[in-house]
Amino acid sequence: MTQTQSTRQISFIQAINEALRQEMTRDPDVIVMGEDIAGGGEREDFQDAWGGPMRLTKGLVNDFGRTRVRDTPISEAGFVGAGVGAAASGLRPVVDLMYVSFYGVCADQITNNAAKMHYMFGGKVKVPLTIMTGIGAGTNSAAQHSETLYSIFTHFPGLKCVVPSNPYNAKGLMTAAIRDDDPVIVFNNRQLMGLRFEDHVPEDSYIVDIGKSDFKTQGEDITLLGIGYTTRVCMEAASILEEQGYSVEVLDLLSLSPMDEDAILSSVQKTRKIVIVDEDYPRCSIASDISALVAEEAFDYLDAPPKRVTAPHTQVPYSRPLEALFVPTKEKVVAAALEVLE
Amino acid sequence: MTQTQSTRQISFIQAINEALRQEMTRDPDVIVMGEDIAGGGEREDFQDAWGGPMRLTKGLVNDFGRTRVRDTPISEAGFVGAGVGAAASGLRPVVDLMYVSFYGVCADQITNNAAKMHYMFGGKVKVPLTIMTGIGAGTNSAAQHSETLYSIFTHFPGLKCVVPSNPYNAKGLMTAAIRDDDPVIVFNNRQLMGLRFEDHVPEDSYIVDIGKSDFKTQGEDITLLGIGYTTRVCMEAASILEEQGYSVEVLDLLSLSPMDEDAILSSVQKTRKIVIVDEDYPRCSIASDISALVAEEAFDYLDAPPKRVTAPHTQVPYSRPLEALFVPTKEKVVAAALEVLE
Amino acid sequence: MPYPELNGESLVWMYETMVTIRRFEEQSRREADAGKLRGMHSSIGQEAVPTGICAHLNEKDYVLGTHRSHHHCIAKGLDINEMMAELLGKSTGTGKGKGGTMHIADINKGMLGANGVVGSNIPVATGVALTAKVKGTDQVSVVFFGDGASSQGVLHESMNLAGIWKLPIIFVCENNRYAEATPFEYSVAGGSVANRADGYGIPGVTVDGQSVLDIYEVGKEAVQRARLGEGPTLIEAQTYRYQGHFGADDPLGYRSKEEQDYYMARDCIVMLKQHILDGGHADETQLDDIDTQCLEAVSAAAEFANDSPFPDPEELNTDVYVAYR
Amino acid sequence: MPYPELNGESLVWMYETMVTIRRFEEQSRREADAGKLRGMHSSIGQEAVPTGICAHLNEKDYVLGTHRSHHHCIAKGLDINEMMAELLGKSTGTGKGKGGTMHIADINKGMLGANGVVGSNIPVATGVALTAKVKGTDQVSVVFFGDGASSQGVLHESMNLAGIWKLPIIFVCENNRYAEATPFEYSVAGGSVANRADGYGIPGVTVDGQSVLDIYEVGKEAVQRARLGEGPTLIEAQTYRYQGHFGADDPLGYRSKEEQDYYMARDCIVMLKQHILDGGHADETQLDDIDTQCLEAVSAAAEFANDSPFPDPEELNTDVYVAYR
Ligand SMILES: Cc1ncc(C[n+]2csc(CCOP(=O)(O)OP(=O)(O)O)c2C)c(N)n1
Ligand SMILES: Cc1ncc(C[n+]2csc(CCOP(=O)(O)OP(=O)(O)O)c2C)c(N)n1
Ligand SMILES: [Mg+2]
Ligand SMILES: [Mg+2]
Repeated sequence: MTQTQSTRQISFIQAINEALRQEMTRDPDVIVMGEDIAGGGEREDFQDAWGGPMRLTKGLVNDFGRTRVRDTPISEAGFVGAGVGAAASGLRPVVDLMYVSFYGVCADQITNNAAKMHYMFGGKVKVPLTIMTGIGAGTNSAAQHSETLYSIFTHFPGLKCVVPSNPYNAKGLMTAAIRDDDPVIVFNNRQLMGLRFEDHVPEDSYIVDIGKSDFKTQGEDITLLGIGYTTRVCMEAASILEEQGYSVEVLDLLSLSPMDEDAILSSVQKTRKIVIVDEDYPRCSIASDISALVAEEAFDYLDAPPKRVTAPHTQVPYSRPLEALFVPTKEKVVAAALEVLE
Repeated sequence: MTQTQSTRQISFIQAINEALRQEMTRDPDVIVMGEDIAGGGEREDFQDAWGGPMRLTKGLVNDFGRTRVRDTPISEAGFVGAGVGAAASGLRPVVDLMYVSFYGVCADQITNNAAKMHYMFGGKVKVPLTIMTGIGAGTNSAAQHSETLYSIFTHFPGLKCVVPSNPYNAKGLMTAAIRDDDPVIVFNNRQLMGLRFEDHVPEDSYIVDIGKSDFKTQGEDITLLGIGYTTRVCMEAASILEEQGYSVEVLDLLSLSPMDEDAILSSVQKTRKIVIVDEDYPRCSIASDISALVAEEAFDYLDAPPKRVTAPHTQVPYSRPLEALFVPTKEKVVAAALEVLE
Repeated sequence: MPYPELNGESLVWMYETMVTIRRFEEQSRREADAGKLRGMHSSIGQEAVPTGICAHLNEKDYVLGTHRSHHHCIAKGLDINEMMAELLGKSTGTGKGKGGTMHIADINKGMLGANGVVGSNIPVATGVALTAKVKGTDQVSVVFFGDGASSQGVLHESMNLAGIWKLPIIFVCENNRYAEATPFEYSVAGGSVANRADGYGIPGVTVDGQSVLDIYEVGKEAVQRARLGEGPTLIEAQTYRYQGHFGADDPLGYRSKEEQDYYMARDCIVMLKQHILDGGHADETQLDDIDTQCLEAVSAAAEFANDSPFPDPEELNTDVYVAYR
Repeated sequence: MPYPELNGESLVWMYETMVTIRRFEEQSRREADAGKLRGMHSSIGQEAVPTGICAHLNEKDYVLGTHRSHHHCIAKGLDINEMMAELLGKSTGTGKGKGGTMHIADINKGMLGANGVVGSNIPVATGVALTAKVKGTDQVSVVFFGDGASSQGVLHESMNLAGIWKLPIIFVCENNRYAEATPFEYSVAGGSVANRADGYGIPGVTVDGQSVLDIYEVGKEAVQRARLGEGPTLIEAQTYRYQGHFGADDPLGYRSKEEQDYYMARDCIVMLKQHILDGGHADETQLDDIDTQCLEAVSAAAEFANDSPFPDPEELNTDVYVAYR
């Protein structure tokens, strides 16, 4: 996209903030809860002291008040569970789970309640809950604050999982998540947070469909599949490969559950080669899931086995030089692509 | 194995009980904790009232006393966490997490502490914790008491995951888990619990190596890979297929992390076809993990795409006729195998 | 419902409710014994607790329960035909047979579900109360849980949350003295669930769980507090389960005959009946008639359930999502 | 350590410990400002709490901490060279640089780890106390956590467990009045963490967290209780963090200058110094010497850390397991 007068660039954070604000304006049943999403507790003189640890919710409390923008104690099981109950009884809560690793203290509410109520109650109760959570390494935060983990949520029937990769789809997916009648988890990569991208972000409210992936580039020789942050890595790798004369198709997955299997398969049927790039741990992961899908459903089209570039089966290290080896890089993607191409 | 005089058959439950008793005898640092694993609280007149919900720990309190066999309140985060701390400070605790779905209230202790302490502390602290947990549908227990879920634990570096399929390996894997210096989760399928098998179970203590799978049958035409309960399903399917003239290799995975990749790959290199049979949910699962492994590492050997027979992407239903459709059956495995074979 | 005043009408409603529960549980046990369901947690002995509380609730108020929740459902006015059908896994059940005995719900009646994970519904109920607060209604959320569940961290988290937000919720601990085979006095440090409320600045009350009249009184106050926006209450009702934890187990393995006899001698139905007769709120014949009606209704429910079809196979994969893809 | 008596020696040890902590934190902030680490949680202002407690502990006793734990580590006797190296992600660090500022541990010194998940170490510490109980040693387990962490369910679960099992554990809440930007009075229903102990039948004590002498006293009693097998104690130490939550944030965004001034005027180091001088336990020169030594030790630690190598690349994949396959 060429940058014209009308191109509006905002950061990832602003995009999510805008989606929240627009949905709260549109629907009085939308509320937001989380630790320090306003900040300052209820002190009159310190409204909006924090605006969320990543500033995703900055300003909301001023516009919508403390009834709908609720600071919570550090009780994820308590307030995520409250989100489930609120959703089941008529609200559309957005709950901020600061970092995905904290799922550990509230997993029961997500996978045993939010995911299962609709089914267990015979389809008669809906749980229109949105959980937003921060993922990803690269910020020197060590093993408990840098995981990706969307694979384990994708494992569970009853949940929807989306992973935006830029401000445009961050806004559209957030909006879609809030309007969706099922529980949706929005995984926001922390390395993307402060970034602006070339993409135009319309001011008006819009939806990016849950379950649809996005072709960033069209190509003939190889498919690079990215998720969130790794879509960026794939784009960089694609440039390098294109300089070397290859025609590269970059597919941005966006939704893990439901997953756009058609797009993946049709791309592979064309290019006959795929490198799946993912920052989550490798075992029982979305990368293996896609690799298996491709192997089973596009077997006869493949010129080479599907290839995965993922984090290693290790914790996220604190030390920066080690951490740099943890996250997939364009160099690793290029190397993997060349292996497949040759 | 032909049943001789010396063949000793005990149930799955007895096998685990025996492993616990032998390890407690051998090593005074082994303790067991869980809800009603003795029962009766500390009432003198009601010792061993329960012996574990599945009777896995029956009799232990009489032999080893309440200091080492500890009933817990219903506080999984509390007592699994206590297991982590006890393990890190010199005991070898075995903690009973009654059903795997209850991971939801204690996941933090398992994946953020048990799994990560060794790494975060530079290898200087060990966490020789064993968690045993019940898995699997087929008992009319509905969505919150019938999950399998070992895939999500396999996802995490730092954890070891084993799934016994019969009393012999149940005893040997339990023994190995307790002696292992890393945190190990033993997933026991509830449908196997009360069963006896043909296999001889030695009275003496022994180990089944963590990380090794077991070839139940050797064959040339196709590999059927089973895990725990589904190994049984694979064996039944193999009989049917053999009646139809096929030579079937059944591989019992036993360990999911570490996983015996060599055995899987060498089997597939021979048979050139594989059906992976698993009761866990299909997405981001051990089945996809194995399928991806095979696709990537044995691509050139495969005559047909790897095939998965798994639970569907749905909750475990309560109603029995529906539940029967949830769990993989020999009929489904045979059908999948024939598809691959033809 | 609701019955703001304790009078003939409300007493009779409570009697009928409690008898219905007991007959229902006797019937479900028979169905279980006949192999038609497994692992069913009977509420016999505990009928008074939800009855005394639900007397103050209307259909817009919410109740959330546990693995042992048939009595909560009946007290909240659920259709026993649909309940029994759910127990048998039939398509006519409250959850089309997909949820079963531990997951009965009926949102139209304000029953937002039994829950098989111990303690798990406590924060969910807190969220339901939050909805009432945000929407500015006078709805009340009631969550029942056991003495065993009091050891789950979510109770603490939820009392704290409800405390700071002054939510219209009532935490009702049915202390039936056992969690499976673990006696209350072993598992609850300090010896009281109700006392823990103090630490959260909210009222904690202990009440005789066999006296529906006592429960009615504390329930009245708690519901009033909630409706007036004064915040949560924790009630510990001391009660007793007559049968084993899930049926197949023999409770005499972990408790004495004397103890059982002591509690059963204070049966909630017998005591209420005596009160009604003593006060002349109804006579023996009227109560006998109610007994007969309850029995007939439960028999009819069993017939309905047994005659109902199982769900179609495709139901396995529906209701996982409202919409997927 | 341990210092059973409050005398010149123990007072000087406490002074030295607290000054070391402060200098260490000032240095780590400089390293952070120089871009060598991110998001470091300073313990300046809270030095007295672990110091007064750890005075009673020996190397066989255990301490477990939080995301904000440098002070716990120093009070427990960890090597500040290795600590600073860990902060900079160096191979000479306590965790070979793999854990970092939120995960410092040294099992040989009885520091079983800082922990980045709020509240998460509370049950772990309970398990450590269980080991002491099962092995019959007189070891004590101390877990530090914040006012924010008091809202996590695991505190409740662990107090209950420690209560029924009479475990030798001390739960120390460092109430520094804020969890990130959330004031204590907003998030803690009932207004007191210490009061919650009552509900578990264990002693709960509130103590001035700026007075290391007061902390020393309550610590003494709690450690004694634990060693004698009398069970757990909950201590709420009222303290204050001088800097922002993780450094980059400005605390004046959520608290007043007056409030800050009030607490900083009661600085724990200044108060202890005055006490030492007033009591003639040491003179100005001796304390000045200690100040100099602490500063030099911290400078040396910074030099050590900066001069140390980063871990080798293969370290990425080691220490995930003791043995895999
Ligand atoms: C988190 C969790 N842990 C364990 C169980 C297994 N379990 C089911 S009921 C029960 C006992 C519950 O006791 P209580 O809360 O007193 O309720 P009661 O059965 O007495 O009604 C246990 C341990 C569970 N369902 N969920
Ligand atoms: C389970 C969990 N939730 C949220 C966070 C993010 N977080 C880190 S520190 C903190 C505040 C902790 O407050 P407090 O317990 O009072 O400790 P303090 O920072 O004041 O020392 C929060 C919310 C976390 N690390 N873990
Ligand atoms: Mg009970
Ligand atoms: Mg604090």
